[in-house]
Amino acid sequence: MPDTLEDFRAEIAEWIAENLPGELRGQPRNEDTICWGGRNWKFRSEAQKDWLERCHARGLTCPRWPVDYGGGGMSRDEEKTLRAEMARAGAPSPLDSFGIWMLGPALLKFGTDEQKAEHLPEITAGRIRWCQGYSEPGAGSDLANVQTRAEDMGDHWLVNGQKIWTSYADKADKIFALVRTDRDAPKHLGISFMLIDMETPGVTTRPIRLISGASPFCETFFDNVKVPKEGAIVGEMNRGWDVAKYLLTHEREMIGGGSGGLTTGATLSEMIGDMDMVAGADPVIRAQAMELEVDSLAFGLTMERYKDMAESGAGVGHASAMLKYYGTELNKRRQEIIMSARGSEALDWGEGLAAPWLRSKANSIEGGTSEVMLDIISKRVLELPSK
Amino acid sequence: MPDTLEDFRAEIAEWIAENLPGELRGQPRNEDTICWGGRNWKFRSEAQKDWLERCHARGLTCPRWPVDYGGGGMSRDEEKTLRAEMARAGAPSPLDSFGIWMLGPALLKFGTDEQKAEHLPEITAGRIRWCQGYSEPGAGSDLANVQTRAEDMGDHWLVNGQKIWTSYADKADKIFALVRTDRDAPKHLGISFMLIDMETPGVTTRPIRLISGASPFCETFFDNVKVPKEGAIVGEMNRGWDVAKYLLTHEREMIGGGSGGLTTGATLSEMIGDMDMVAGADPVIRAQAMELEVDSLAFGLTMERYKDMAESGAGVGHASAMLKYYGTELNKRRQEIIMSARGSEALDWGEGLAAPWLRSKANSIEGGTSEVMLDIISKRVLELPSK
Amino acid sequence: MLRDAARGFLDENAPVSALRANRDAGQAFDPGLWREMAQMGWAGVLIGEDHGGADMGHRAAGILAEEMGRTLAASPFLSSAVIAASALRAAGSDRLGQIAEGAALYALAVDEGPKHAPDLTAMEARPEGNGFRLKGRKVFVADGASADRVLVLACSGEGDEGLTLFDIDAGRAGLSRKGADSIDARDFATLEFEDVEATGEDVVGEVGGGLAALAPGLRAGQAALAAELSGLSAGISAVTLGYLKERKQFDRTIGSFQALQHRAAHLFAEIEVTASAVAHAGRVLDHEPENAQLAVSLAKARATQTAKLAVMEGVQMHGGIGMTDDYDAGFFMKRARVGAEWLGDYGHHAAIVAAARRL
Amino acid sequence: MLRDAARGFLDENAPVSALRANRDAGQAFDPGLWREMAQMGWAGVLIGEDHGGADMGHRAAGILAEEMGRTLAASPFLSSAVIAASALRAAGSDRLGQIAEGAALYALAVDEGPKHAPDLTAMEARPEGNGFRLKGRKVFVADGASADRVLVLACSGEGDEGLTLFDIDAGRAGLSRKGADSIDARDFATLEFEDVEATGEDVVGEVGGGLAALAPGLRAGQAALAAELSGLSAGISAVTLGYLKERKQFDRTIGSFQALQHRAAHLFAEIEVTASAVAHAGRVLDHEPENAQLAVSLAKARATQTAKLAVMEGVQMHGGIGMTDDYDAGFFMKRARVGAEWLGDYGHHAAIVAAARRL
Repeated sequence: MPDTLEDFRAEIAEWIAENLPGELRGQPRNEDTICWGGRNWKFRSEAQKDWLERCHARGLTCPRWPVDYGGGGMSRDEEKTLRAEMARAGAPSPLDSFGIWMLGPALLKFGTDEQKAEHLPEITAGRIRWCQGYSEPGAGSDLANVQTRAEDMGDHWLVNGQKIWTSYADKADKIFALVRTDRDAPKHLGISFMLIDMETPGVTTRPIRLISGASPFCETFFDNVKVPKEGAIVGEMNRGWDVAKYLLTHEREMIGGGSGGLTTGATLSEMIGDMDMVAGADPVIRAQAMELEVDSLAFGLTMERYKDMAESGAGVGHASAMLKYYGTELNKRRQEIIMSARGSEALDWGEGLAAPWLRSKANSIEGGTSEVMLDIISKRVLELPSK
Repeated sequence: MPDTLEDFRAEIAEWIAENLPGELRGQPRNEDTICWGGRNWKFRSEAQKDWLERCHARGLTCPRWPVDYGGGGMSRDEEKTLRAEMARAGAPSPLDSFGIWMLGPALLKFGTDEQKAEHLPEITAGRIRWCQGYSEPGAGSDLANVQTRAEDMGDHWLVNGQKIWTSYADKADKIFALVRTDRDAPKHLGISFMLIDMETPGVTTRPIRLISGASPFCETFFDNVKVPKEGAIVGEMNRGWDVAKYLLTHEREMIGGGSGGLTTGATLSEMIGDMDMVAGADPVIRAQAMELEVDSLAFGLTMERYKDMAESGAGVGHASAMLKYYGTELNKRRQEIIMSARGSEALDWGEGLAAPWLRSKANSIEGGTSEVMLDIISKRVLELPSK
Repeated sequence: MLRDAARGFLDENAPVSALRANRDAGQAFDPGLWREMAQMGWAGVLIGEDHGGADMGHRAAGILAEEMGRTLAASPFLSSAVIAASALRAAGSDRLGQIAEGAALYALAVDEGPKHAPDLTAMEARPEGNGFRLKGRKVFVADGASADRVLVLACSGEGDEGLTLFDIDAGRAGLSRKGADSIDARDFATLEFEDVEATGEDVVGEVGGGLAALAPGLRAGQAALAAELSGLSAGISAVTLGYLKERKQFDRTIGSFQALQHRAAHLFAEIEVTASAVAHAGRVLDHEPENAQLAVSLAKARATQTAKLAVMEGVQMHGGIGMTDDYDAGFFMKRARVGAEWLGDYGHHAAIVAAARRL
Repeated sequence: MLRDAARGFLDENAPVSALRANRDAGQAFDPGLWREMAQMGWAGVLIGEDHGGADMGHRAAGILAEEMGRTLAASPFLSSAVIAASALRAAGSDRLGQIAEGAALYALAVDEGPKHAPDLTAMEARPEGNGFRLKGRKVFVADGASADRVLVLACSGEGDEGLTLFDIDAGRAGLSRKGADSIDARDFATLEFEDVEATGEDVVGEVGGGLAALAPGLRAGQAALAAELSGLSAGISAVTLGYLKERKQFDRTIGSFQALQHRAAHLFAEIEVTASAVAHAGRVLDHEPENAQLAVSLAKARATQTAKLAVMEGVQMHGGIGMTDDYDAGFFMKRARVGAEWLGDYGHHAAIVAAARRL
């Protein structure tokens, strides 16, 4: 371990300079360049493959995970430094996955040593791609309303039911899912957090078409799926809700902050083009764009402020629901204004403006609706009474 | 009675031409010109007195009330024609009063013959000025939360308690008030609609100063007030809530529609002045003013449409809550925009802009808050469930 | 009565699922449906009886458009039966009979940029011999790819008075049309004019009087489009209210959550206020057409905003299901956006209102 | 720590009731309170130690202003300790010591019309002999009636470069002051200059460099005013939340109504987002003052809007009681409106942000 953060920074900068393939430097982050990994992953290029392998060997795919599982064993400050240097070098993320974002943290907190040893190295190496199975048709924001059930058949669980909004389920190797293991218990009890291989007979997926077009979302069906009991459940039996709640926070930060999201990085001005040209002297669009810009800049500062608070250990707690709420509503406004400013040309699918506009409408639904976020703020942060 | 509406129109136009004192013609409607009547009323001019007496003699102070009580005995269409002719001639209302707007309708629907004979002629002649005592400190929107109590003392009621928001209580001769006559009954029962003379010992008033300055509102205190039982209660004992509910509709229409309100009649453009001068090239104020103007014009058309619907007998029912909600919120927006457009000059009390701006904030509170209106719409009009 | 009849017909013959079927089949509208509409007199709603029309007036046309908006019924109604019929009627054209029959399909080619701005028309109408040569590009032409004839505004001289409106055959040499991949799955096309010939007979109204000739058609179209958007708002709102009353979450009907109730109530208010402006625009067009622009622009501005609110609340209140293509909410959202831009957006019409009110 | 100390002091010595007492007594602020503030180093918060200041910087000044906003504490802090101190410090004035002591009270006389527009200054500074004669009117001068000295911007030549900033004694011959009947019960005055004499020694910065000389003061004032409005929003919001938790209606605590909860939660979000912009503006002023205008305007724009929402929700959620003068909500509402206009309104600052972002 280097003695000081500055030594670490120098060391990592040098490592990046030596190991980052030139063609990856500064490439835009989008569906065509992201590396998701997994059994069936086809690398976009040799460079992508090399970069993943080198980063994995150096512990950079999961910098703060223990070294034993292929992580980097870094401190919070070291990870921050690493990210800053990666950004400075224009280096792409070597690996993205729900395993890194969601399952890993859950296993590190709730998993047995055997579970950690089995799954974490596969995640850090990008060998297994996970997807998440929480939502069910008819449940909506009420995630605890789990109808997919797992019956105890002695040596295995027999799983039947359906999940919805499982991103990339058609491309994933395994799924971590909430299933009901006790049908008589109260709603939030009786749920377990279960790991299931997507290749198990009886598991099928169907992509969901959104109003904005094709999407990574799927429906996932479980039809008499036999799951071996050994290591199937993470955390306590029937206490899967605790695990899920812990992870929801992660998901929220991801969507609200856009850290895992795909953004073009274009400014509003770039998206609108010459305001005088497109909107003429229209004070309505102009005023909306001005207001949006003011709010967006201030929201960006708020993201930073909250990140600093979180990193300084001050803790932001439930107030992070505010970031999810405000950030997603802001993006909806942004997309509306772009559509409005670009007028009729934006109404052709081919212009590429309509799909992100329509897709943005889901921002305030997925990962906890705006209504749920406002409930959380009013009850947990403002401590308004329920009666 | 004239044979046709056109005969009636000609007749009434001629009557107005002959009887309306010239100096009253076209005078603005404001606190200095309104005729409220009452025991202590001081007429602003001989003309005001003459006009009231002539109109009363002709049944025009309460055109649709029975002739026996000093009303005009007119049909709905005749009244409409009368109002049109009065407006055409620039004639002021001969008499305004809560007796006409509120108590009269209540007595006509719920009163005994004795009560009608005692009170209605005094109202139509402008000899008694009434005020309304519903709200109590701490009750707010929950009007049924009546704490003022009337104890049965055999030949009289003993009234103790306090009312708030009693407009012009310091100038009124009598009050119609909600009092609790059964303390053991459920909240909405056990309330009676009581008539009390303000000169009774124990009744005192105190004007309320608003954030916008002096106001006609008062607090009214009842301290061991003895009210003779004879004719004191309108409608059934302990069913005063029915009477109050009936009257609330009247009040709402008055405030939402502004028919009884004092309006300058100035357009937004007149209030703002030259937009280029005051707001310069500011697209924000300009856009807000444009949006307000669009919404105001459309709301005006909606008022007309609802009035037509009501007059055609189609009935608007609870949807009238929408008029109260939308109209008052619109006025708040209007006042905000005027203040904003007029900039620092509007911040001096002397300019006369700040008081109506601040006063407008009460519009969405008095006569049923916007929140109560939205509740009514969602439950009664949209029939959204309560569970 | 007209409304009830229209609603009954459209619920049965043109529900949202019909639009979906059109889209999936790649067709902008169903010609069979349009024939039936024409038989009911809808194609001739604004055409005099002397030309075989039903002559029911603009308020009636608005009621039909509102009902079409409610189910998102796709048809050439606005382009042909409203816009073209109104412009050609004012000009005394002899093609009204064909429109009333539903036989002639028209498109209005006016926009050249991303925003509606007829007075900035740059397309050339170069005088040549006894006629003109049209050269330039028109975009966002509703029903442009499927129309038989096109009303096109072009520059035949200098300044405002240099604009002329032509009524030409869509098959004329030099005119090429390219359908857009429109988000609302209807027919919006780009038209390229490469020295297209036009004669004096093709002129609608006077040479140099194009804006005046266009005005009756534009106003009528804007009012009917406002009505369509008003109906669309009522349509998605009804769907949403139905969902609020059925759907259960956290062991409660979601319509019982007060925060949603207040938003639904607010939306109701906006829809009611817009409906007044729409009805008023139709009546003013019927009784005082020359003074109708304020009323029409008021209606279009209001309807645009209300539809936007209605579809956004509709999707959000439906939650995830509202985002899926299997569900209807998206169709309302897309149509609302197209309707917002077509024939002038919110700012365009609000500016007309503001100017009329000296703001 | 600074925040806690300030809050403790202000809660005890300058609650809203103190502002009410000032108003009822017809005084704009309490000189005794200001002396105590000065003794704590607040008057010298932006003045170097060499002049007896505490030199704590703009973020610290913002924290003090936020806390003052929370209780609506009335004092000459912004005019003297922030605006004048910043402008005079940049110009190397020798009057800083008096400001740091709290002895010299300053006012900034810049506006001439209903909107803040320093670059449109028309007031005359006519060269005469070795000096100038000032002639014209300044309006909306904060602390203008009570100040000892006035910073005044006037036109000494042609164009933007013709503006000069003067620092003159408020008692100078020809200068008359008339206090406004301001809705927030503070000192806003109209100043009439009738050929007031000014010498070269009165010039702050360079002749013709008035806008540059004023800039540090304006930016600092705008940032601190934004902080005050941010604190005001938090203040009225805290009062409102307390009411929501106490008040019962329809047999329920009104804070349990979901519609109010969601609005309170939304307000919380707006307040948090504004607080970020305010903190950022203070930090940028401390570290990169020459590049601070975007950050400052962002803070002022946000704070203006948030305060407006906070006071409107505050009054509405309190219901009738919130409308009475006996209650504090009205004081917050009036101060928010005055703060919205002072030193540039929302549109003024949003336009600066938009221009910086090429919108």
